[in-house]
Amino acid sequence: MHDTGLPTGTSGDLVVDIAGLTRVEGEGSLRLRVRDGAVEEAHLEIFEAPRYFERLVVGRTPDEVIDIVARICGICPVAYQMTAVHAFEHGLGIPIDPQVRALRRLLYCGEWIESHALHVYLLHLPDFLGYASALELARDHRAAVEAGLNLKKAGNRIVELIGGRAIHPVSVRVGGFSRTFRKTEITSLREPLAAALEIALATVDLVAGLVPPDFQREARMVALRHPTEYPMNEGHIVSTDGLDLDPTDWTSEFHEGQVAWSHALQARSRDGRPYLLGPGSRLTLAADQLHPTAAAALARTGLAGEIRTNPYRSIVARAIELVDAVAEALDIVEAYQPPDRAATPWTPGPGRAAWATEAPRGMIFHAYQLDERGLIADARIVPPTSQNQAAIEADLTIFAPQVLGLPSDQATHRIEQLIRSYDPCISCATHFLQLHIEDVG
Amino acid sequence: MTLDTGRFLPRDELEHLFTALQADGRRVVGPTVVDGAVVYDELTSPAQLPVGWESDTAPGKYRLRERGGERAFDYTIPVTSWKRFTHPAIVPLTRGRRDEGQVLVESVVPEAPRLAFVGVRACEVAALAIQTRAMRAGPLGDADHAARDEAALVVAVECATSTSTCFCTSMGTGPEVREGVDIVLSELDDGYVVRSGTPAGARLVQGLGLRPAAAAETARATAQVAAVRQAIGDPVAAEGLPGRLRAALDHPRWDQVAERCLACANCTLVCPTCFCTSVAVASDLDGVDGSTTRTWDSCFSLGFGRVAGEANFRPRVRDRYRQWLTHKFSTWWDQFGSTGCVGCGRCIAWCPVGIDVREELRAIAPADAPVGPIPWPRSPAAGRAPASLATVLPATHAVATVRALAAETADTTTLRLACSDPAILAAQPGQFVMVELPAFAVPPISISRMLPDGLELTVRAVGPATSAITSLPLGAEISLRGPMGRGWPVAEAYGRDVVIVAGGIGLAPLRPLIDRILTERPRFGAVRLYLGARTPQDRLFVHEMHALAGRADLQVTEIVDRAGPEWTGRVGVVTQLFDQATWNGARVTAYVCGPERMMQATAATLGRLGVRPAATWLTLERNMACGVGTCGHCQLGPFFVCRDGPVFSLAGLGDAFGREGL
Amino acid sequence: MSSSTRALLSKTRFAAGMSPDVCKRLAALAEVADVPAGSQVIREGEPIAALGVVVSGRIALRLNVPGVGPQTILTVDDGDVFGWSAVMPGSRSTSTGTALVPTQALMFERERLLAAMAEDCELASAVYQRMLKVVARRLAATRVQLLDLYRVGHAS
Amino acid sequence: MTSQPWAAPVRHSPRATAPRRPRIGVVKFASCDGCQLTLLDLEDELLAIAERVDVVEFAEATSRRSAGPFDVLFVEGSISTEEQAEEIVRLRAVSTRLITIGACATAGGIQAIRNWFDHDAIRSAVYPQAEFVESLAMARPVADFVAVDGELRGCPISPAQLREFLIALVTGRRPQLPDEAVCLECKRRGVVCVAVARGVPCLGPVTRTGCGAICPAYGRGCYGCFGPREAANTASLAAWFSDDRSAHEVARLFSGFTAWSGPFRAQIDAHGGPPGPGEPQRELQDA
Repeated sequence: MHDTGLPTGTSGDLVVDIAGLTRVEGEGSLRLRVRDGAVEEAHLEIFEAPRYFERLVVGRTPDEVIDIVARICGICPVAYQMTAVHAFEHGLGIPIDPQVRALRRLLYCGEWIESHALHVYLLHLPDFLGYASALELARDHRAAVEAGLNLKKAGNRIVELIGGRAIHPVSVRVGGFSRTFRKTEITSLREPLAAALEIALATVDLVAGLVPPDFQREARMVALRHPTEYPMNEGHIVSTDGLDLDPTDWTSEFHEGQVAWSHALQARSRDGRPYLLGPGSRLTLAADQLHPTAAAALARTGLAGEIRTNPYRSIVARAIELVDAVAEALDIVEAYQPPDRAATPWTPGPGRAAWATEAPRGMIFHAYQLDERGLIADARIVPPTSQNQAAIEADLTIFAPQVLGLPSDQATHRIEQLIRSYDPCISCATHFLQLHIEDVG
Repeated sequence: MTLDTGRFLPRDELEHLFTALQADGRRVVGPTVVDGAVVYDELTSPAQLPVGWESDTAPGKYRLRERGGERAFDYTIPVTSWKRFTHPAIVPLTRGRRDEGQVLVESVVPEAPRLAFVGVRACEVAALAIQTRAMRAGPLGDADHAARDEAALVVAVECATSTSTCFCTSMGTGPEVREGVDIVLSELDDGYVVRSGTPAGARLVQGLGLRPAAAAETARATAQVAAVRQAIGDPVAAEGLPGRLRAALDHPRWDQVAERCLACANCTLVCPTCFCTSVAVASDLDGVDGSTTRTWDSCFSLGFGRVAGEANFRPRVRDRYRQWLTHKFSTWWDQFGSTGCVGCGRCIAWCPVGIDVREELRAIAPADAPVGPIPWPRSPAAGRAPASLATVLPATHAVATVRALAAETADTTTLRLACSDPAILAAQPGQFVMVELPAFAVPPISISRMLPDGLELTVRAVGPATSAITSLPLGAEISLRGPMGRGWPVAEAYGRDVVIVAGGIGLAPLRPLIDRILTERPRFGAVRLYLGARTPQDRLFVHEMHALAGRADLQVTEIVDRAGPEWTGRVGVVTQLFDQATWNGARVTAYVCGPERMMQATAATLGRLGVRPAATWLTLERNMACGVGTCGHCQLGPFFVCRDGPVFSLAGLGDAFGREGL
Repeated sequence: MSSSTRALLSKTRFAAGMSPDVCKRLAALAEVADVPAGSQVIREGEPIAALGVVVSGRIALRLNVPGVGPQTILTVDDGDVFGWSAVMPGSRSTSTGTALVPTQALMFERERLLAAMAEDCELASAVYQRMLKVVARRLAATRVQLLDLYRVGHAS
Repeated sequence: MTSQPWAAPVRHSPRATAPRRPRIGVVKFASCDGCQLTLLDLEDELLAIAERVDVVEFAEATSRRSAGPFDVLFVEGSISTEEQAEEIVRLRAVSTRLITIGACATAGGIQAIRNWFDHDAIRSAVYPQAEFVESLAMARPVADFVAVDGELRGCPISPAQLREFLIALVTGRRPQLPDEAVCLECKRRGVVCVAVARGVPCLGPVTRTGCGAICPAYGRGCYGCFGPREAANTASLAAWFSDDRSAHEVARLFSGFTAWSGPFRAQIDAHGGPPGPGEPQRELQDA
């Protein structure tokens, strides 16, 4: 499908047209303008049928919002629920039982494990080994794919137990959860997680051995940072160039703009600079907070530096975070003591509720205005992928020239692989990716 | 065995009773507070009892209140009923394997835990007994229920409180506990008056080494329950209710209650006596390993009355509500000789829109309403074939092998099966078998011929299961359970003329009857066979029937609903073959099988010709899922079609035949 | 030929219960028709010449269904009637009647029959009674046929 | 066909002759990807199923693409742009069986709430330059555009029901997808009814079963993500809710992920429309 039918081999004015990028969540398209072998402009075109969530939540109660925003993304619903629930609790000053917070983090770990295992084994790994899909990969490497599926399943087990189901869980409520959990329920996770930890560690060795395309660049990286834990539910917004921001103040540094070629709003710094979110950024900015087991695994790979400069190494970063999430989940399971009550009672009221958390794909920001009745008057939801868009375009501008000389299918594959390495959650932001390289030189 | 005189168990020694029960090798199940309600769950100590809690119920409302004090049983009826333990929501039925044409299906042997039910109220004691009668009424009885029922020990508690939804007094089931329990407790502020009702109970109580209860204590216990009776009063006029309900099948109130009823099935699921279930099928990806599971179902779900070809006997909510209410309070008497309602009031409290069964009964069958005319006989026996035709009990899952196949029509195939199972080989004309291919639903199929070494089934492919059965290759095996039901009463026609009317596939169940009549030909007078079919292409056993037509001792005429010019035979409806007949109806015994509406037309015509209803035999189709009268699907008024039928006499069915939505 | 028509008529179901007198007067109006298999006795939409009573044989009453061809909706056998609309003033045949086998029928020429019935009330009521029965029976049958009962349901 | 002398069967069982592996496609429209992700969440069966069917189109999982034909096409998402309206018609033409999966495809999804409101107002509220954004005035279920052969309900669909559907597909039996109320599953699980015991409003009695009664089991009322069941008597339930609730609160209860489905929509309309940005547009309610 990737053959353009156009003459190849003739230099310079090569035109490559790609039918579509696959193994990303959703669909979008990419347009490159090339002049004299240099990429003039790279546009990530995003044609998601808009669903207007910012308006759908208007008039709703905070608890309704938690159910609704999950539907923005079936791959990372917990990220949306966590960001919203923390925002409301912070905005309305609702204290949270430490065990409830621990369960929230356990739930989030579950989603990280599920999402990262999905991306590493089902979406990204086939690129490195030259397969069209994990299903085909399984014909030659069944054990590896099965291991990945078991790892993924362990993540789903957590979300199913605490949330009721793996996708769009139902238990997260403002103030806590809709029910309490007996210790025996939580400890039932011990065994699957112990097995998952073995797989996660093996995954690190597997992906660290993969040979990435040669590509170096210094990106401006942004992530949350927490004094005592690896960034997930909370933290300050920090960057590789010294930014340090309260998570509720996202808007003071960043802003969302719209571009003609996209249905997704593009976020940049107010000075127009793009920034990169995700596993690479978190490892670069918070590696010192990794769980010891994960820190050791990272050290073994000796790839901390490359993870920062070569986006193709993001698969290693995800593997490290898999170890971290599984190890943390195990610790939480061991330490769990049932809270006295499922949720802190609270009364609806007016105010501003904002928060940022770390979705598997990177920082996610929500801000809500609550009216006198405590209903949503206005909302701002900024998913990771719309923040990463500009950075991805920037990287493509640098990277594309390296592959323009290659036969079209190889060029395409390299570029697809690069875009995949950001794990764009296109269903949060975008649809169907199509690469046109238009040479105007 | 009635109860002995009481002994006294001090409150702080209740622990000892638990210990004694556990020492008896039993897990204790009793009341405890979960999620804001009292439920029955496994208990390890009396500390888990709902001490100091009382509950309030009203239509659609249940609230638990902390009232303090040390009494553990002042709550009223909890949402859970004991059927969760005697008749669990999900029970494995069979495991099956189908590999390279070889089939093995076996029943899953029930495992019955040794339980002690603590805190069983009078109405629940009655419910356990009623359900036991229901689950043992069939030709087989329900092995799983029997095992669980027998393994349980019952420690009852006499009610000291009541709530607005209680009406055990009207149904004659409480509040006093008089019999049918191993032990009964009456809770007083400082302890319990303990009486035993069985040797097992007596042994346990003896082991506690208790002093006899003082007269004052016994008196307080008696006064306490008497006060409860007083408080409840007599909200339902139960006397004569079965008859009044039977006479009210067309009451306008059914439509009014259907406007409020959600058909959500909660009333039936919380009911301690409702026993209806459905069978779910599961299999692996290759359809090699299959299993069937029995789950709680309800006459309120649409699928409950659905039969092959998507026809449904209870499409409207009105029909479903009427089925439930009349079954509980009326036809239950016909089926099991008792009320189906014990007056626990769960269906009132746990109805999401607060429909009050007592109110509906007052509106539909008030005390002063006329009783008759009774639309069907009080006892199903009247509808059954004579006792001489005792059902052969379906033994196990027999294996049969496909020896030959004949395509009868575009969608109907006759399978000739070799089978050595003695029960199946002893099948009577008109009986059916449950046909199981692992991974597929299990349809009831009438036997279309008995053979010395097997049988024939004539199957119309109307769904995946029947398609799979009719597509079996030669040599393939299937599993049969049967024979089920009551067949054609052949002896009824000795010395009389015989009229056989068949419509479409209805000829299949009549074929073994024809075979039998021919082997005993001299015992019968004139034998006339009237065959109807949709088109010439839809006729069954064409060669065979032509051969029969050639016989001097048999009259065979056929007719089709419609035909092209190539057809030189008769065209019209089957009744036109005999509606102007001159034979003497009084001498005739008639056997009829076909679509229900066709049988109605036939029955009417036969009646005009003087054939007596008691001599007119029909076979009905309903949703027969278990075949032995325990799943409840195939109910028709007072009858279980699978067990009391499928063959009925017109007289036996009475007004139940052809009544819409029944 | 009156005596033979009378003999034929009297043994038909149609004449059952008819007083010998009336039977005689009716038979006097009849003519015997021997219809070879395949030939038509009435035609859909055409004026009816005569009322027919089948003595022996079988006649198919058919409607032509565009695209499908002629469909037999009813067959009439010994003692049954065809062309009943003959006794209705100025009406036409509602179907086409074709003999499926060599058929013998008694034919009552329409004008003569109507004239006779106008004269003879006893005869008229005997004929009309029987016509009403025939029509009622066919209506009842048609209702059941309409339900197309054998189409659905019943796996066995 | 009159009865033949005893002969070999005309038809063959699925296992007697190995059938061609069915060509399966998975496509999406306006949705969150959660329902197609459920396929990948069948961790234990995924590879075994993949060996028994031919997954020819599933952009989220494989780079192999196909425009059809499909023996079975799973369609996720609601139709909310012109392009989608055209694409679904094309897909219907190349699909033997078209199965809609999830609340968006079967009922319009949460985004169908906008169907009650002024589209342009919503669009310009989210996008500074609304002219760049194209979408239809309403988000609607697939069945509003093409014939649908089957549906898996839910937001998201249930893995158990998807597993049952796929096993039934490859073994040739009818999938068991009951249309009864959530209450049956809830009571089978032994969950205490949150509506009766705690007065929590619950749509379970009028909602199609299949989820496993998750919400009541987790202490919440059912919010109807599987949509209305057969004979859903929403009028009676709404009347019961109205005893201690304002009309707006009653409408809110039905304004979930299947709000646009008939029986729920009827109660939303009867109680003043769903909560949302501004006043509901009356004329839209009859659409």
